[in-house]
Amino acid sequence: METIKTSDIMRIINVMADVIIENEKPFCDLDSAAGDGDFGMSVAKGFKVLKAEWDDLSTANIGKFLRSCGMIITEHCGGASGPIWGSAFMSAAKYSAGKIELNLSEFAELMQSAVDGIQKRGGAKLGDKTLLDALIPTTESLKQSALAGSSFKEAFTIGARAAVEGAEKTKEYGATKGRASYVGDRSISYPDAGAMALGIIFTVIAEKF
Amino acid sequence: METIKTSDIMRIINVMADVIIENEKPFCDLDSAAGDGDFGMSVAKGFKVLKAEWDDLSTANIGKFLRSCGMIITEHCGGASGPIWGSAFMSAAKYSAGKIELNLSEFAELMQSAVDGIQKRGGAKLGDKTLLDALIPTTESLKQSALAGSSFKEAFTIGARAAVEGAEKTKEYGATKGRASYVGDRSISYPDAGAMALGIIFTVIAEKF
Amino acid sequence: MKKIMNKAEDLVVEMCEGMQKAYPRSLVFEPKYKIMRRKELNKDKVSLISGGGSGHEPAHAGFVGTGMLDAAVCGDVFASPSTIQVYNAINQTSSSKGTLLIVKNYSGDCMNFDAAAEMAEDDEDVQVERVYVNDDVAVKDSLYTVGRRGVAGTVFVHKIAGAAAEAGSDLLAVKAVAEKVIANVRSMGFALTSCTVPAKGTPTFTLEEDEMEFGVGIHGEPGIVREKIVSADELASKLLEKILADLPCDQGDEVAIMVNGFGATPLQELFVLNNSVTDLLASKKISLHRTFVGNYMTSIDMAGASLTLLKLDAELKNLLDAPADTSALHV
Amino acid sequence: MKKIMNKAEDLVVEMCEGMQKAYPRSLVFEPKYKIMRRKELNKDKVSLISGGGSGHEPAHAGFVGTGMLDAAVCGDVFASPSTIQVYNAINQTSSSKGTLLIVKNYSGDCMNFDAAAEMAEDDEDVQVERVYVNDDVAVKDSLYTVGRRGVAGTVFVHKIAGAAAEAGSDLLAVKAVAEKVIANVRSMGFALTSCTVPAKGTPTFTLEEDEMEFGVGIHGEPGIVREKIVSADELASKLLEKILADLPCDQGDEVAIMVNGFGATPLQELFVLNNSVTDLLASKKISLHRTFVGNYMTSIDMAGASLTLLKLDAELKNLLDAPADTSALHV
Ligand SMILES: Nc1ncnc2c1ncn2[C@@H]1O[C@H](COP(=O)(O)OP(=O)(O)O)[C@@H](O)[C@H]1O
Ligand SMILES: Nc1ncnc2c1ncn2[C@@H]1O[C@H](COP(=O)(O)OP(=O)(O)O)[C@@H](O)[C@H]1O
Ligand SMILES: [Mg+2]
Ligand SMILES: [Mg+2]
Ligand SMILES: [Mg+2]
Ligand SMILES: [Mg+2]
Repeated sequence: METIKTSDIMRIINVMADVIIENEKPFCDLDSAAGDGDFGMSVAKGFKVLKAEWDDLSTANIGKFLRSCGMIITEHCGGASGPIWGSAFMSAAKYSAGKIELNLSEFAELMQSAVDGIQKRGGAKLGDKTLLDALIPTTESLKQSALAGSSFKEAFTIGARAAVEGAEKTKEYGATKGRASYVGDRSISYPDAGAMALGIIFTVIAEKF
Repeated sequence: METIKTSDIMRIINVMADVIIENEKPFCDLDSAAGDGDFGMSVAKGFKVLKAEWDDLSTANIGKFLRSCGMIITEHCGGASGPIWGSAFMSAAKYSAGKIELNLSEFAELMQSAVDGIQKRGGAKLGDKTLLDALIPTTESLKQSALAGSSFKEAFTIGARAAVEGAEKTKEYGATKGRASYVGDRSISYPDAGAMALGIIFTVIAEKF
Repeated sequence: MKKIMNKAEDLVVEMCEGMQKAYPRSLVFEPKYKIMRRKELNKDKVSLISGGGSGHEPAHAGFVGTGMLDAAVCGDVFASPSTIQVYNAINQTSSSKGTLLIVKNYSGDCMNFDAAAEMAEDDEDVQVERVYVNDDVAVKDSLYTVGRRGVAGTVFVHKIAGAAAEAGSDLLAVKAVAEKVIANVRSMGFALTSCTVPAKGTPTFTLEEDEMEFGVGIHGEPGIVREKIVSADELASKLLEKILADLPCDQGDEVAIMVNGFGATPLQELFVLNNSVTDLLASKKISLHRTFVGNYMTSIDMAGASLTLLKLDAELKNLLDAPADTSALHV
Repeated sequence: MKKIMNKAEDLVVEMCEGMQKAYPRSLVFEPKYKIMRRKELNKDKVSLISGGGSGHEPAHAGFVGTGMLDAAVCGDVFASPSTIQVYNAINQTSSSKGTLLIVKNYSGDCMNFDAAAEMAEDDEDVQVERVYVNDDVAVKDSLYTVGRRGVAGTVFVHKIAGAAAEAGSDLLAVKAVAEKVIANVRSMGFALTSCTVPAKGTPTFTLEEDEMEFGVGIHGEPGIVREKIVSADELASKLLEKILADLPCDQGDEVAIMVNGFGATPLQELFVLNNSVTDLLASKKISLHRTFVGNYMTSIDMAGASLTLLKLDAELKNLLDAPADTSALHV
């Protein structure tokens, strides 16, 4: 059965970091419509530190690697993004503690634990107009792909599409979580910045995998 | 010999007030180029009060009338304009104390005393880029007209032209008095607001006389 | 973007250093975790920590000092400080009486301050309580939302909880009086211009020459409605109406108010607004105990202002009037 | 024009009323002559009066209080108060020790304060002295000009003369120490935007997005040169260079500084500028005794700032450190 190794996870996170850093400004713009315009900066900040300290990250196993990423993200991502992305990584790290490879089904469970971590910290659910509206559909799609016996490449491509669709749908929701909630119905017709960002990140990860 | 009476002086001051009030904004604009943009407002403020209290002004004689104008102007014109215009009126009032008519030569002397009052208060001289650069030429022109035996109407027309020419010339001076002095040579090519205003005021007075 | 700055990424640290250097007798700044704290800490009083994104100066570092905060944790512009920053602030100012975190109700701040409190409580001997300020009546407060935002009313929480802590109250008593302030304080704001986040370099939104945003927060979020600009008197009555609808005041009730500028609005205009507000309160026979006019909780370089009203009882009045000696507020 | 106001012609009075209503315990405002004065006057100390055009808030009314001014006379926006206004302020605050007028060196202010002093001295029993503050090094000081303008350095004159008066010095001693401050204080400012005079409604000048005016005053006058915007560090060094060229300071000299905002520049940027200035002074081994950062002498809603440097000796240091309790400055 196809599995991915610690080094594959490292490559994925590396692509993720690059996409986030390249898109710092566009991600800020996404947050300007109904948020406070700093989303791109907040996430990029942590991922820049991650890249800078890349060589010092633990590579002993997937769990240790994700945990060392999570510590940096928690410390250096600003705003809501620090605890959200930090808890996602820390929670995924817990799931993958000691593991050096994952099959697709396990990878989907790792994503599910990231979702759980975010929900435990921030209390949002599907439809609250947060990045969960992209992350949960991707996770569900990965689980389906695992059941269908797809390859990682196929699963990532379909999973990214689910994120993009989920993000698009946030345009229709009045926000309840995060700053977009403060403008009430005026946030309708603007998508959620975090969800849109995940759509873009997952798409590039799938392309480069 | 042609003379003007208290009522003529009152008509002249009334026209002066109307011109100043009508030109509040343009006079401010003149002061914006190298000054602080408030000249129109400063003078208009006093002359609006003058108009409002017109019926209460003393009309016993020219001196008393000008003195009651001077008191209002000193109190209500803002900025430099209060003491400048106020001292002009108070000084002219002193010259005309008890008088109920003036011939052209006496009128020119009254203007001279206004010049003296302004110079005593503010210390400026011809060429300092102030309203004196319009007022002094007018006063000199009135003295010449008196010697030449001109009518008031003729004298006012030529006197107004002298004010306009004097004001135009202030474009060439770097300012030394007033706020224009703070921008140094950058005030060159802009005329002095007070001098330009006197040119306009005297022109209308001459037309309506 | 026209700002007095060097590089955007250095702005927060340079600003904090510049502040500490202005008040070297009373403040210490710790750049690694961007913590501004009192030079002399009293280990036998409840420690008060607040903070949040930067861009609200003088909040919160300007309220560090006798009778108010012990430390302020500074995030990046409009971004909550991280969990690790807050955790370090708790450790650096720990006291025998415990620590109260005064958090403005934003998901980012709540998540970071919560996580930091959990981390600190996992260590031994540290007792950490939290209050969440949510005074902004522009935002609907319901079960289905994250609730109202915390804005300028937070300064009243700093002041009153700070006075209680200074007076020797224990942690639960300080928390209780902070919650009493929160229950009795409401704010409403409007913007005449957008702010410009330094790292972004362009305004977050744009308004026509005759437009204002009514119901804005302090992070450049658009408000609840875009309207034509109205006079100071009308502004005062719109603001007060919104506040009193949520926090009814009767004749004879005593209040304190804060007319707070958002950064680019001069004191001249704030005093004009205060004149209108004060006259309105007098006409409603609401008794005005104390007034604050100035820039307390800003939104970078936004033109606009907010009105905060705090309903007082004898306890709150005493604590509001108690001495405070900070760089931005002096009683 | 985007301003919180009612009618432009009512602005100054509404602003002053709004200020007095914020500080009813310490201030009295007399609307006929627009005089803001202390509620409790001490008839046995030298009376200090300042004032000038409005639009510089908190100057000057914000400095009325213990240890600083007894009265501030408020002109219209950017226009000197009238002779009659100043004359009435002298009468309303007359003391057995006489009165010192602190005048910013502008022809309008000088003429009106001079004429008022002459009027008051024509009455019996009133002794009135005047000092003219001229700290702005942007302007050339020569026999052929009206001399330098008075700008933010005026606040140091208020503070130090105020402390001397409060300590019981006689009129000539208070005047002498005020003149010592004037001899040792210099300022330099720059604008990032023009201000808008309320009655006019449009900006006095316009700047491109990458331009600043260097050497501006506090009345929206254009500066001495229009330049490209530079970093905070470069601004600090340009300002300081201009000041030190006129007021040389050696290693070990002690100074106080004021980083003053012009109205629309937020505290955030002023602290960044202060950081740059403070580092520069340290590198020159000039010793910094006390720092003031904030909006003290504004130019309505102009974005920009000025730097003021005051060279100190033991006497000035003591008086600068003496207590002051006013709405805008607290020591
Ligand atoms: N409670 C939450 N749970 C999950 N995601 C959230 C939550 N609140 C906000 N977010 C996500 O965070 C993004 C905003 O991040 P950021 O701009 O860094 O935070 P802030 O709101 O503090 O400025 C939103 O677009 C949203 O996707
Ligand atoms: N010392 C002076 N003597 C005569 N006129 C003067 C003097 N100083 C200024 N002025 C005149 O006053 C005008 C400016 O008036 P105003 O704008 O009211 O005063 P301010 O300079 O206080 O804003 C100038 O244009 C000039 O003509
Ligand atoms: Mg954001
Ligand atoms: Mg002028
Ligand atoms: Mg944010
Ligand atoms: Mg003026």
